[in-house]
Amino acid sequence: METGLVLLLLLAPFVGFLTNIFLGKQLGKNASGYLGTLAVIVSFIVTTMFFLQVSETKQPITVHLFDWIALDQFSVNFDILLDQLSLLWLMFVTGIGSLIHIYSISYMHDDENMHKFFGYLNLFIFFMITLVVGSNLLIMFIGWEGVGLCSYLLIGFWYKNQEYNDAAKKAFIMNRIGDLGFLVGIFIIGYVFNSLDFMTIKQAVIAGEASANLALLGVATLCLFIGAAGKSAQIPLYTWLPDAMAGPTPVSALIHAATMVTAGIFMITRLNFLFDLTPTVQDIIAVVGAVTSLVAASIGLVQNDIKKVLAYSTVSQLGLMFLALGLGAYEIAVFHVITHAFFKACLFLGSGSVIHALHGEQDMRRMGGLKGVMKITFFTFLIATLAISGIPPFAGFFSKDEILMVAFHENKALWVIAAIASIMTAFYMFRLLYLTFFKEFRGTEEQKHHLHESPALITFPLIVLGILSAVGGALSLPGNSWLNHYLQPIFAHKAHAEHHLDTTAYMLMGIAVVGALIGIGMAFSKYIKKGEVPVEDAQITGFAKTLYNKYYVDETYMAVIVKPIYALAKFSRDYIETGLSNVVFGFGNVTEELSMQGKKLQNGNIGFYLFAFVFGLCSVVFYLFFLR
Amino acid sequence: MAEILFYILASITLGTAFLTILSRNPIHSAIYLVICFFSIAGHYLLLNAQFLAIVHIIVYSGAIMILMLFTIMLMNLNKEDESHKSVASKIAATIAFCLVGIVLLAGLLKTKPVVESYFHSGEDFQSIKVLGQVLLNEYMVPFEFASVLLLVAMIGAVLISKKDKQKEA
Amino acid sequence: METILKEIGVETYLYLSALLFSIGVFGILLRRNAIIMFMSIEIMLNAVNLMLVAFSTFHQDASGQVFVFFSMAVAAAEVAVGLAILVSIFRNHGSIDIDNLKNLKG
Amino acid sequence: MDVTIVLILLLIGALATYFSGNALASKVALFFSVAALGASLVILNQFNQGIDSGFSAVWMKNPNVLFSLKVDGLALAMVLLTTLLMPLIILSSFGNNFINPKNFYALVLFMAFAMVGTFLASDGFLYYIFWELSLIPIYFIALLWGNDDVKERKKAVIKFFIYTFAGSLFMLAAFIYLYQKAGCFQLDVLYGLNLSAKEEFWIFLAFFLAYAIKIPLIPFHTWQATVYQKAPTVGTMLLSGIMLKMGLYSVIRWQLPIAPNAAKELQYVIIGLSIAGVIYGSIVALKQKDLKKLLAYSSLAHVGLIAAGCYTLTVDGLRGAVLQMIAHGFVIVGLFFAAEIIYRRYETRTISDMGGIRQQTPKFASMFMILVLASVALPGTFNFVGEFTVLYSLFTKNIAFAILGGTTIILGAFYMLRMFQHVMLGETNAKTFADVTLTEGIVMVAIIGFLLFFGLYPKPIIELITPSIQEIISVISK
Repeated sequence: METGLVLLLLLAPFVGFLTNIFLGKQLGKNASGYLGTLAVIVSFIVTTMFFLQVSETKQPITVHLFDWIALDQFSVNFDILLDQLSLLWLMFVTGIGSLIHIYSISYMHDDENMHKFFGYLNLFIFFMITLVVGSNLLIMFIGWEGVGLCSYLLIGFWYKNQEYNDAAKKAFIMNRIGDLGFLVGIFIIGYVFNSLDFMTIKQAVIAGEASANLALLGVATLCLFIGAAGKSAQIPLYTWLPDAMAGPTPVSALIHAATMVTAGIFMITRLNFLFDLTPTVQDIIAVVGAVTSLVAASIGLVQNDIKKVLAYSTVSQLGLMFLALGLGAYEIAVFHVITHAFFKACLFLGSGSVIHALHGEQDMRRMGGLKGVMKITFFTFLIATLAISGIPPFAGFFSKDEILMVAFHENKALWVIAAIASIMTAFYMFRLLYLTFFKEFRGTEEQKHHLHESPALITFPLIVLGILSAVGGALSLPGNSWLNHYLQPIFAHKAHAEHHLDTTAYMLMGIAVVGALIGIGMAFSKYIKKGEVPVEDAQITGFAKTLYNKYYVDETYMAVIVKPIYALAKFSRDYIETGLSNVVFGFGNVTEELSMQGKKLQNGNIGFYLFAFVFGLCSVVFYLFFLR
Repeated sequence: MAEILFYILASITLGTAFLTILSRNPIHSAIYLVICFFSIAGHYLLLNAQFLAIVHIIVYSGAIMILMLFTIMLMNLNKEDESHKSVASKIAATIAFCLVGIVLLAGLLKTKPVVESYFHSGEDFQSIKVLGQVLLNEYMVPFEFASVLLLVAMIGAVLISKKDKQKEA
Repeated sequence: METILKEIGVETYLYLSALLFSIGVFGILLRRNAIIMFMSIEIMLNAVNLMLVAFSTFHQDASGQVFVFFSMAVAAAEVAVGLAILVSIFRNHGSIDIDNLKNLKG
Repeated sequence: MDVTIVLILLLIGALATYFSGNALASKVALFFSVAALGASLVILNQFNQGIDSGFSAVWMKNPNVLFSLKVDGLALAMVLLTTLLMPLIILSSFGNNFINPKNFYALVLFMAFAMVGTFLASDGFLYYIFWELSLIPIYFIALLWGNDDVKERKKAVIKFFIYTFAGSLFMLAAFIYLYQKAGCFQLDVLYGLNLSAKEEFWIFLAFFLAYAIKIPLIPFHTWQATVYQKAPTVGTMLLSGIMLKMGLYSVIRWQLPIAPNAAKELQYVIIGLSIAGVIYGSIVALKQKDLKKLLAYSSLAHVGLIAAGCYTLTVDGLRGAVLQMIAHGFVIVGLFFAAEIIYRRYETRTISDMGGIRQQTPKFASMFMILVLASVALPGTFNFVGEFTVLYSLFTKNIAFAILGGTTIILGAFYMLRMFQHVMLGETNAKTFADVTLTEGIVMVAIIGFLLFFGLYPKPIIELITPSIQEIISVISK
């Protein structure tokens, strides 16, 4: 029974994928859209059943499917583990997934390859489920790479545009850099524990078997963190995520904001017992997270592409989550993942709605004044923006506040960085809101003529996500956290001590809210009061230009890594290959040259041959008789 | 007695051999060679190999030399028309001759002389009868091969020297 | 008459045939007329034959003489074919001077 | 039924193909290749039941040579790889028009015969003969049915022939020396031979030269790319799919157990060399203009990793190497076939002349994509199973090996996706691209199906090869 349900959970999206890929064209657009959506909803329903069951029994469910890879010291089986963490993750993956599928039915309706789009989305959900429910690192790795593949396919969905294809390729390769780290981490863990199974490792850690190999485990967790940084777009592997906005907007919402990019956080949370053993790596994670959050937020301040702003905001928020992870506050990171999934999905879908209304326009300088026309979009967008800015009582406030609070207690410097990033977030999010929805419309007359509110299939997910963004904070209210209790069993150590609502806590909350309000106020004075519109690309100067060009990180990577590799490839192809080839031919040439010399002896002069013969004979006789 | 005979024959052999290679006229060479062959046949007789001596005269002096003479006459070579070789090659040839001669002789001189001198058991080993038996018993197969070889040589010679009809046509 | 070996020993025959052989070599190197070269080859062959017969008598073994037979057969065949080749060369080139025959030059 | 039936079927198949005439040749060849596949499946069944399907008979008294074929899991896996790929390779050529097809297909089957013989032979002399025998058909296939300018092709093919042949001669010398010591060429006897360290060193080196050229490892690889490019695609498939594996298989079967101490001494050097090949091959592949050449360099990179796995001398390393050999055999055949499918339509192998194919034939694009992904060892494909195992074994040797070898994950994705982007994606190509035909589809689907199925369920293959690998390891570590 359980096996059947698990298979249903896992395979429903896969069947959806197969049907859409092979029969999608025959089915027609609507049918393929609804079919794809249905597949995810089935998974969602099954997940809910399991979720309720596990919430009650508190017993994780494990299912053995089949044997997979056998190694000398241990073997890896294809097992499924449904525990509190994976079910929680599945809930919002399939839940938000369903909403975004619904949204896409309308959004992608005009695309000729809509059935493929749904096929890929289903495949993504399938791999995401695999990632989450795998009972060992290697199955997680299947999902891990699988979602990377889907990300590649969906970023490059409009494959006729080579720039999009470049973005897709970049995403895949950057992810693979992380994957190598992940793989090495897996090797070390397998080597140390002789198992890749989460439960087994956890038991071994609790039993203290790991203490002999702490240095090695430090390397392992560092490698795993590199993997997580690749997937979750942390410094130095974050540059793919903004480029990934080349994909259709629902993809950005689902993969590049709500679910896939949080896989790194999932993995670290899964292996929290290992990371707890290696505090140095935790420090690294915290610092990287904080710096990423600040850098990405600062870039987000000046971007004019609506999706790029959201992308940098995602990177920044992910940085905050890693900060929490690094500080050992896994449940807070998970909390922020969930709230972030709600409001960021809402923001992306809202921006998609705007882009849809403007027929593909993404530049905020060409928007404005949409508040009156697109009421639902605006309202949900406003809620999500308030949530991400950390205004109570919306969801983002609670999760972000907890992160800040932990940071404040652990390390003041990190707290300052995170707080600045939060203020910046408030600023650029409201900048986005003001530029898009307020003042006059700045696009062409024709666009203005066509402005309309999106259809119900688009607004429905917006409303649901808007509501969730508003009330999601209830999952983990300060002082009485349902989430902490729920997640307790998956942590090796006792969960991060809940903060009492003392004076410091209230003061910190106050500071956070005031900070957010300062950011909002700055945006208000700049874009509403003064009515400024960001200048055109060519006129951007000074530090803003550096920011606008993302600190030239892409260019640096290009110059320092990609170009030299290309140069090396070219050099190897043109010189080393020919050189080696010439060495081989050299043997042949030497032989040929020798024989050319030998050929001269063969001059056709019989007399000469006879002389040679006679001298040869004499020397043989001489040797035989006189030298031997 | 035999010793004197040997030295006379030996001097004829060597002298005519020299004359063969030195005379300008090929016909003269051929005739000197015939004399040389006869003297070799004489050596065979001295060694009591009568049958071989006769065969030698028949094959060499008879068949081979006649063939050569015919060829010379066929080609109309009976005049001294050989172009001069360069002096260098002549010197080289002489040096080579001396070298071969010295090396061979020196080699032979250096070998240990046969300790036991010749002892004749009196057994008959080289009469025609014995030879025939050896040839057709022990050396049966090579004998047959030799005959095949001669046949092939004959056919080959005919084929080679035949005028190419197609070419003429 | 085989007492000859008692009187002069087999070595003398060796020297004789060695000298004869050298003369053959000399002729081959000296002359360029193909027919004379053939004759030189015959001289060399005979030098060897002579030695074979001498040893045959010395060892009282007929095998040596049998070899001489075969050698003669080969010589006859060789001369027949060789002369035929010479004739056809002469027909094509108009001379049998070996210096003109350099078709096999590498 | 013993295993000679497979050899006999292939040999008779070659003859029958030759005598069946040009019209029937391809079908007769296909029939016999399928028959050989059936026979090897029967052998597999017998093997699983524990029946020994080996064969042994005295071939020569002096030297002491036996015609002996040994069937263990390892040899059987390689034989199955060959007999599975043969029908696919033959089927893949159905869209081509060769001159003299009877000669062509007869040579192809003969090649299969020689390769199967190489995998099965357990007598050094017999093995050597099969080893060299396989060189002859591929020489003619590449020379007579190849691409491009005849002169260039000749140069490349003769270089290939002489190069590999020269390498093999060192192996022959090693075998002769071993015969002097052992008095026979039997594998088991050679395994048990007590050689001094110096002897082992030289024998190891002689074997290494033969295998390094065949596999090929850098810097002995210069024949590879040009021959792959010049040979007809069937020849390229035979070379890359199976013949390379002869070298790797021989490392496991002959080189390591015969000279284990030298292997232990030199393993780090050779693993280093192999891994350098992985990185170098990947980097050179990046900037290739010719599709087949690019695939050739990718093959260089992959076999480098396999070789590195072999020389770890661990169960994991050897097992991963064998798994990866099989996986690579399939995927590279599929990729070369994809190149051929494009060539049939566009008559070009230059990547810059392609692009925009996906729009015209989404089916082919999907299949090609899956092959590309399998080639970069995406989890879920069979290649991942092999690559993971190999990398893990490298890790147990030294973490640096795993990291450096693991760059294939990154660089492989780099050049393969770059290739895919320029070949398949972009604005729709002006030239029409006819959809894949039935035979083309069958071959592609069969390969993809194999890779995906065993990617998720590699257990049967793992169980097949593991006992013999453990046996070899026990010989090595005696």
